[in-house]
Amino acid sequence: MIVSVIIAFIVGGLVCVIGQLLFDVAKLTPAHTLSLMVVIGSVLDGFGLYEPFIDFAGAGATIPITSFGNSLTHGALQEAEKHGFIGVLTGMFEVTSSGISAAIIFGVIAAILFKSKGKVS
Amino acid sequence: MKKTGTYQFASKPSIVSTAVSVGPLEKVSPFHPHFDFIYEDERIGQETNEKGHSQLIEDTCNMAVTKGGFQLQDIDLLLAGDLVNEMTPTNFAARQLATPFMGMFSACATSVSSLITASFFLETKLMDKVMFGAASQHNAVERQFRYPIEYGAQKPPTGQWTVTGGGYGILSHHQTGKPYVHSATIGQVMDCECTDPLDMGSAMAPAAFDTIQKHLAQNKGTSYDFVMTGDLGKNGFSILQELIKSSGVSSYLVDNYRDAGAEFYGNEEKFLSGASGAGCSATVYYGPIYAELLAGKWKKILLVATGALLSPLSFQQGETIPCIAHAVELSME
Amino acid sequence: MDAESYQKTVDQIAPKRPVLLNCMKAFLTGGIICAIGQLVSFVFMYFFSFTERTASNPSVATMVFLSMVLTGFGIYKKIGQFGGAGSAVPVTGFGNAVISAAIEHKSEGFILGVGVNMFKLAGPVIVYGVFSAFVVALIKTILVKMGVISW
Amino acid sequence: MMKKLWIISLILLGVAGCSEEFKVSTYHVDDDQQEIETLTKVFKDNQNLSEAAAVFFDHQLVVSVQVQQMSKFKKEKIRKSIEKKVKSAFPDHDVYVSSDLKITWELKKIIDEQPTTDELKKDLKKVKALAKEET
Repeated sequence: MIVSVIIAFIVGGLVCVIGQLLFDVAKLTPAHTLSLMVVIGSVLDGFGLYEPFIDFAGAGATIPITSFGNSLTHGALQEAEKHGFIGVLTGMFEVTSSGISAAIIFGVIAAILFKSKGKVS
Repeated sequence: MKKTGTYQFASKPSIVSTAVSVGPLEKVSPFHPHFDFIYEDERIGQETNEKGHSQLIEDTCNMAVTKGGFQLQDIDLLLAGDLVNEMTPTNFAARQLATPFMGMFSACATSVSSLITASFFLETKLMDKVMFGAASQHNAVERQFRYPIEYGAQKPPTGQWTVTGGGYGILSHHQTGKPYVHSATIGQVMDCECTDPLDMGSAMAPAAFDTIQKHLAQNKGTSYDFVMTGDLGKNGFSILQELIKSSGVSSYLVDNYRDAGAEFYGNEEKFLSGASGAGCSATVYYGPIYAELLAGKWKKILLVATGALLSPLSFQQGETIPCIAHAVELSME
Repeated sequence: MDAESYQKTVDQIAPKRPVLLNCMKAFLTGGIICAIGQLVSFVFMYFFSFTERTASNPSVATMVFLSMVLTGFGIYKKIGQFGGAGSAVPVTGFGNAVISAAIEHKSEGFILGVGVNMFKLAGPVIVYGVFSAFVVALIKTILVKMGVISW
Repeated sequence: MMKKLWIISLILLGVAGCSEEFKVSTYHVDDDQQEIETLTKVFKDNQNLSEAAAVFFDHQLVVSVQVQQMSKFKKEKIRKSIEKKVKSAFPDHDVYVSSDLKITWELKKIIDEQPTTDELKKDLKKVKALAKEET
């Protein structure tokens, strides 16, 4: 178990380093960087590589935003396997929804609870 | 001959009163003893940041009037601006103040462009008292130009921190014992194809340099205590110094350059390259600098406020960042 | 002053981004967030009936919840300034983008403010995530139907 | 705890590939040692496992395997190959093989508790239902 946590730390950390290089070296904005990483995750799943990556790294692979692209593709592929082309359209949100729905729900709750503070970091 | 934009004001209009107020964070500024009022709440007790922004402008204008021993009805004209969309904070404050009002926008250079405009009104003798100045509120401006306040985006070392604060003054006919406007240079828009909105200093430095050069060329032989730019920040200011060094303008008897933005937060590293925003130059010029002129510490200074004329829209459409700088020369007899 | 030579001056003088240091900070921050995610998923597996696979969904939701708390109390932006991509790339960063926009635009009301602007920053992630998933799945489905590859 | 730490440090040094201690825990309701041995042999033949648990009950065989960290990329393949082997070794059993940690935990709980037949039936049903759930 401790091994899994350490592996999640190392792999997750490395994924973030890739993001940082996109920030600092490629000079991409956060929005560009995150969009790119989601696309990478989705393409990797197309080659069937993301699931083994999750098997290996656990949260190191599911917590970075790349897993978003993976689960979107995965949902689409699962449905496509069952229902053919229609499934590509309908299966998309089959798997992913937790991240998006959590963000929406907690976003609204946060808007009710909090006000922004401009304190310096 | 090409116009340089430099004018001298023979009537020597004097700044007879000023007031400066800032938000709670600005307490750390080495300039803070000269701020008239420091709010405990960055939202000035209002519901929204924009309302707080408006309240700050209204309060500070009232303060400037009271400190000069005037009343609001003595004011012929209010010339002011801020950075928020359509300048609603200033417009709404002007609604409360109920003086004749014209909005001014030169981004962060509004502090000086409003003073220059006021000087022309005074020079014609059609008006007696013109109030000028600018303000910014950190949260309102950040939301307008960058990200939501709570968004955890990493700012590079060239990033600057928008000041919460406003500085306003009242310009009247010449009075001995008060600093007066000797001359001014209206800058032209400069664009050196900078594109990084998190590096405004680099974008604005050429505009500051151009305006300083034009002003000094028209005032050869004048000795200045210092030339102070608005909000280039530490990074932009070192670039300005480099431009000056490599061009030989230093022969104009100026050996002391300062930058309000670079000095505003002292050496606090968390503010990165320093302060920016319309409130930065306005609070420094009409707070500490005015006080020191009044105390006789300085005789002649050149204030060069700089502004980056971008909008989030122009940036996203891939436009470069055009910049402007306006200079005003203040003297004290 | 021509723009090209000026840009050279700027490049010389402007402080460089400390790339190596930033990467180390990103590694540390991102690593810690993912390690916490792993611990959270163990909690879901141990105390609830979730398997390694199914635990990832509630873990992600929990991480977004943590992100809400940190964002609301103004802590996440401090983590962001330190960690850079380390705090932006994990799903907590996605949560932070959504939640910070929601808090920020509360002043314009819950429909036109919160509702309209919530995905102002995080929108592209969903848009291009969905679109790329569509393209990838479509290509793969076509290839399978053509018999080039199998599922 | 100390042993775990020791194992971890070995893994981190990258030398733990094969030296990791391999644990098999089983529970056979009828205590058929021969069947247990056959199954254990299938596990021991695979070099990639770090832990295995199995419960025999009324011609049902529920197996869970834990794959060594460095082999986890191939986890699904390994699971499938084990499944195939176990199925051929126990053709008369209803075999289920999982590689999920949760299933291992649940099976080990059963093995520790050695429940009565009725409870075991219920427990196994629960475990199988869990394992079938997809993401």
